[in-house]
Amino acid sequence: MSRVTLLALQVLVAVVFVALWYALTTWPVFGIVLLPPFFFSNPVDVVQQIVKWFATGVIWKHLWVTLLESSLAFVIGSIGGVLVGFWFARQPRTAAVFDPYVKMANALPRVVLAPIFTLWLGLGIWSKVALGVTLVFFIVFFNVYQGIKEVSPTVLANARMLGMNERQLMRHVYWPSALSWMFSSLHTSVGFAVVGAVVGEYLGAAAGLGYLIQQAEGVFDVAGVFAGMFVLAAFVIVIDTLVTVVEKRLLVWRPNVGDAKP
Amino acid sequence: MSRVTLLALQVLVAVVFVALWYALTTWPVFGIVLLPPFFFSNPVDVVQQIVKWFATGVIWKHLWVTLLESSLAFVIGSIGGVLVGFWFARQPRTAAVFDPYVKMANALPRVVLAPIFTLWLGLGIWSKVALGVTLVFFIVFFNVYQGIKEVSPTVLANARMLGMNERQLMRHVYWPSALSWMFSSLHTSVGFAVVGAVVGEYLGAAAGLGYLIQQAEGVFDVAGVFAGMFVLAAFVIVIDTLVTVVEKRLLVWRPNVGDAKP
Amino acid sequence: QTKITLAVGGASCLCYLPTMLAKQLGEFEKAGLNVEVVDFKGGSQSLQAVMGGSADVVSGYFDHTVNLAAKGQNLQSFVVYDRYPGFALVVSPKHTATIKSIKDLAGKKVGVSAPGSSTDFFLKYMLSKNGVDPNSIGVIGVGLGATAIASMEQGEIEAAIMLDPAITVLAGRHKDLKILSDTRTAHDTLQVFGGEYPGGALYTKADWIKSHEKEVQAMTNAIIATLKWIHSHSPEEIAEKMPAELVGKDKPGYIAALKNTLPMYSETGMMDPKGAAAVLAVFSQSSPDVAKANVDLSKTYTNKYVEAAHKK
Amino acid sequence: MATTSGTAAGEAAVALTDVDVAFRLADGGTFRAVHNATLKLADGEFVSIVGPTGCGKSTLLNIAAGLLTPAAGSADIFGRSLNGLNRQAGYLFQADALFPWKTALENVAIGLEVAGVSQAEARARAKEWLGKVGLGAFGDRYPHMLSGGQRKRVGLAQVLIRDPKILLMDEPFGPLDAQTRQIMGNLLLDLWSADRKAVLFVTHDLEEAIALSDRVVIMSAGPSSRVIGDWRVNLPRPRDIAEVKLEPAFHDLHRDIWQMLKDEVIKGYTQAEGK
Amino acid sequence: MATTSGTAAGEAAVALTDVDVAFRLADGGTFRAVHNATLKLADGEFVSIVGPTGCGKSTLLNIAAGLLTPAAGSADIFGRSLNGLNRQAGYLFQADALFPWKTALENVAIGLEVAGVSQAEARARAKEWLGKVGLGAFGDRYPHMLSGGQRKRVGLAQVLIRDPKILLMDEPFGPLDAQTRQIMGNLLLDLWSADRKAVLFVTHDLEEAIALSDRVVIMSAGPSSRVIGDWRVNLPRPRDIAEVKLEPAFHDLHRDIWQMLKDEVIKGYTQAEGK
Ligand SMILES: Nc1ncnc2c1ncn2[C@@H]1O[C@H](COP(=O)(O)OP(=O)(O)OP(=O)(O)O)[C@@H](O)[C@H]1O
Ligand SMILES: Nc1ncnc2c1ncn2[C@@H]1O[C@H](COP(=O)(O)OP(=O)(O)OP(=O)(O)O)[C@@H](O)[C@H]1O
Ligand SMILES: [Mg+2]
Ligand SMILES: [Mg+2]
Repeated sequence: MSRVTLLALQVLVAVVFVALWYALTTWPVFGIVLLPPFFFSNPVDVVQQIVKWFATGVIWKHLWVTLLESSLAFVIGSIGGVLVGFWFARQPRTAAVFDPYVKMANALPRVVLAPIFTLWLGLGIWSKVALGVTLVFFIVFFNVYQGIKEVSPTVLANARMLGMNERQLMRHVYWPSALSWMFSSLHTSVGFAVVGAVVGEYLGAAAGLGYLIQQAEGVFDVAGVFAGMFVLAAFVIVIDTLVTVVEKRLLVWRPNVGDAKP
Repeated sequence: MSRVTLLALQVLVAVVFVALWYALTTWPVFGIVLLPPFFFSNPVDVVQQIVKWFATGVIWKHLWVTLLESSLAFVIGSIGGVLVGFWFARQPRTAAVFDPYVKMANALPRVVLAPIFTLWLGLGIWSKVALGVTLVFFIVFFNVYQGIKEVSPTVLANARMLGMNERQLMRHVYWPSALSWMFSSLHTSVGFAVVGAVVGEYLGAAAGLGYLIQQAEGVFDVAGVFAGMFVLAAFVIVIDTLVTVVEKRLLVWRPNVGDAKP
Repeated sequence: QTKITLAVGGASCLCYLPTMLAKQLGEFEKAGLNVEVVDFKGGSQSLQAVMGGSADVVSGYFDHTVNLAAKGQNLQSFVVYDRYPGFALVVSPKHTATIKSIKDLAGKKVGVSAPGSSTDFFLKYMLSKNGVDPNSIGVIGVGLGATAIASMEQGEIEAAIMLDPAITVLAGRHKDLKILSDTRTAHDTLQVFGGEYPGGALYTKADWIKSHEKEVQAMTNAIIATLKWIHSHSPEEIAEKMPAELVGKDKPGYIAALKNTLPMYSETGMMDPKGAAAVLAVFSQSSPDVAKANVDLSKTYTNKYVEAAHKK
Repeated sequence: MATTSGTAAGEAAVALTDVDVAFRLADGGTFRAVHNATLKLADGEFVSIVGPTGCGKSTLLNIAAGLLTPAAGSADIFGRSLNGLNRQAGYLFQADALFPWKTALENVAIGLEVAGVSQAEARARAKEWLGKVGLGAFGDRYPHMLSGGQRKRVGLAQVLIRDPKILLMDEPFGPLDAQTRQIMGNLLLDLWSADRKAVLFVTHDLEEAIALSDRVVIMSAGPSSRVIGDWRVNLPRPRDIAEVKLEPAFHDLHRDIWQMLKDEVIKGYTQAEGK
Repeated sequence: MATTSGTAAGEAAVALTDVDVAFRLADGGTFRAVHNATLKLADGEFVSIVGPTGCGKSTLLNIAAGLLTPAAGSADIFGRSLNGLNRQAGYLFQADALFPWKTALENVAIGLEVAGVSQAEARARAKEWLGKVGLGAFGDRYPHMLSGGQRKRVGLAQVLIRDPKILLMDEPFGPLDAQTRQIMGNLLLDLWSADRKAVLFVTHDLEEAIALSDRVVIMSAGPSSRVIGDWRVNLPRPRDIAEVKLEPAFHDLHRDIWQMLKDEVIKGYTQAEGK
């Protein structure tokens, strides 16, 4: 499939989606409007709202705040996840002891933690970053941990026989081997970093996309809510694309997917 | 490390943690109480609260509701993630077309979706299940998708030469090969299923642990909030243990981790 | 018995006490109703539940009906149980020295429960009434619970609009807490709005009311009976009746807050037309959409059922 | 599965004509592994491919299996142009290709199960086959619990149990000791003579190649490798591998081919180094 | 890295005494692969291990490498009891063990880099080594882009470049053609004679074993395999592999060992099948 066809198909999907959305919010089917505009707004209003935001420029400030928060959450959470993942994988005893606690921590509803983050970190960006970190961290952590345990035993034995010490094993064996797991988790975490930031803003903030969304929700402006979510989604695609570019560069050594050559 | 030592160490960690918590909420360090009890309660109150819940039996109803919701979210989300993951992995064109949309969907803040779920699914358990599903699904999906792409090309070529059709490839090659990825993601998703359910309850419900927490929070009863979170965490460990048991059974074929034999 | 789902946006707020108490006293059952109360995180979520049809009636702030009338949605309140809104503009304990009056808030950061909520509108109205440009201040959503208290104690915001029990909790922790305006009292409410200002009410879609007159009447009766009960009992007796999870562990604190709040509960359940007008004025102040919409206030409430209840 | 039942007697089981294979390298360049290689394998014929390491033997087998599409030239199976996988071939890969999550027995049985044989019957026959390759007692081992030579034999049983019309074997006896090699070689010959499969057999052991085959094909050193020698082995059938090596004709042939091969390897060696 | 500089002349480089190895099976049972095996490798000695497939050759090498701890018996390296990894040994594994994420050049260079050699120097020397194994032009290929024999040779260079005191080699020349085998064998002999490493060499090619070694050790068929034969090769050094095979002493030795081996394989075959 060429790039052009692909893009065309992607656009087609979007068009069908928007058309359906428009139709279902506008025309009643058997007497009822399937997607009541009070809850689903309609594409025209949403687009108008987005255009207005960009035309007046108000969106930039909010986007920037959210971008900053998500990026920080993403970076801190991923680094933390990678480090702790490596640490656990290399210290099976520590891992065994802390294992239940990590799983407990992963299950805490983050929303409830918001007041504590506010108390510790204030109302600025850091309490939102913290919320994002608590989401990103666990996803990356579990994947890295698993990725390291999946290293081929033969390759590992070879590395050890070549005289690698722990640090070198990390760098030359565990790290590259865990990379594909890590990137798989990064794709999920990009999304969760943004979710964390937005939810944080939604729970209390002075700026950011979550703030915009909440403001719209408070006055029952569904078009505003949806507009916020679309801007957000577009924004995630951009970050995710960056992750993919990095991934492609770092994983040149792998056989191509289509490459059936045994 | 024997089971007994391990358990002892785990208990030790818990004891140290609780002791620290108690100390920091009770005695001031340089004139300030580092963890003000208004925000952090203290272990004694929390334990009392938990004991009371179990003694009076009020907790069971809430636990049952949350268990039901999380289990449903977990099962539906995982099955969905696995199915769509497989579908995408086997239909690279479809995958390419829908890829950006999946990533967009993953980035939507679920909290904002709560009213829509209420609209569609009512106030009962299903709107909470839906929230959990939207979290679990993506984690499982991304991991399964990746897991299938990681199948050894030689093994795949062999399977195809043995005459396997798509369905058989699924069953005999992709599925077993993706299992370890899947289980890694299931450990994360167990937590997220519960988070989804609890957040759903927290945003609006008549029962469940999230409801309990929300009630406690509303009256500034931090002990209640923490007690709720601990019950929740204990509960996740139980589900997670079940996942681990299943995992061990399904992955007997792998070399043991300690098994350095090349 | 007819089953009614009643949506509340944060049952622990004292502003909703009559609803919860009615349930506790069994007034709904007495009136022949089987009411299930579903608790939501906030007023707008509970409203959405009613709009979507998953709940029947909202127990929430009347101002939402005005706001939605501007959007062409027909919501109507049928019994008002709060005659004052119960908002207080509280100064952060860290900033008592610098913030002496509302005028000092110019250019500062002020917390509201959520941007776009009633507290937000109330703040903007107060500010412009006192000659401060609402756009000059930073509005921060801090919620109504522990987050609000944490941000106030941290001093990152100079002031916040708060509601009970949070106000009393904060006052308990800081004896010298400064409150710039307190609409839990008749005095400040009259001063700010020039009349009673409807806070909590039962409202729902106008067509639902038309098709469920019997149930609406029953609910009205229940609430009015509850209001009478409230004004004939002491705060201690009321607290005794409330469910433990809403009282929390700090019962004296709860009773103290209740004492502060008692005057706020309506005695009649009647809507004061001046109050409705005040609501519209507040909204028009900061929302151009509402100002433009030519809201017909008489459609947003009805006293028909309250009057019928009193005739009995 | 497209079965061509009406194959004319003279039609080649595998016919690779002037095939070219170019691999894309990581730096964007390409590497032409095989150039203008032509190889015909008649139905029922046993052909060995011998050549210096890295010359393209596995590549040719991959083409015949349909796993690799040549950049130029044609690949025909029983007279039909190969399009996608070669469904009539069984392929024993050079690398380890067992399913790590299946026991030895399951690995062998899977080929039959896939074809619709009931699980019970497939297992019974797999058990028999494991016995034939000397692993009767190892049925419930997972691959990582087997030695290199044992894994290879499981792979052998996995391919042979399906009884394919065309056999592609890439160094099937590599990690086996000389004695086991002979036993396996005889097993293969028995099987082949029973219903005359077409066999394409890659080996580094020239003696083995001669002892087993109807023809021995020599490839030139890579890159741009092609078939440069084609020797017919006119030794009587049926053969016993150990005995056939004692015949004088065997030795003459061995000497001739060896000479050619040796030159080729030396050439390849200097080429690869020099480039 | 613990270097034992003061090794007494007569001390064995590797001494396995009465080692037992039992593997735990998936069903909970155990499999005793090696039983009471004793093997001594003097410093500077070249010993080949030959035996039927699955007898336990790789297992013995794993013990010598410190990757496997025997259930009973002792493993000593230069007179010291082996505890953990054998840091003085280089090990060429039977299975593919290259780092898939490193190019051939990086794979070879890593052994030096790990030891602290600067990257530039490590690469330069790795380049040289790739040339020696005939892969000068393949430095920037990732392992999956190499043929089986090429991968093996990269592995060979990876181990040899580190110049370890003890070399453990598990079928290092398996997937190579006869000619390349000789070249690699001579390369190994040159290297060995330069500073007399201790070499433990597993092969299935008895000729190769004799041509290279000071001693050839035969293992019995598994399970409970042990060393049953130990033959000294009294051929003159230095040797050229092709030429040494022409000596009459070579042939006598070959015949003797072969006879023993053949019996052993047949035994192993029937044992495994019967059990
Ligand atoms: N994916 C690939 N990318 C680039 N080059 C490749 C790839 N696969 C194989 N080659 C090259 O093609 C040539 C032929 O490879 P092939 O595997 O067919 O060799 P072979 O004859 O089977 O060798 P061996 O006897 O060592 O197995 C080799 O030089 C190899 O380096
Ligand atoms: N992890 C394991 N679990 C159980 N049995 C094992 C395991 N590893 C090896 N074995 C068994 O131990 C025996 C010796 O294995 P080993 O790999 O040492 O054989 P080998 O002599 O190297 O054979 P080959 O020549 O085929 O490589 C074999 O029968 C094998 O099945
Ligand atoms: Mg090959
Ligand atoms: Mg071996």
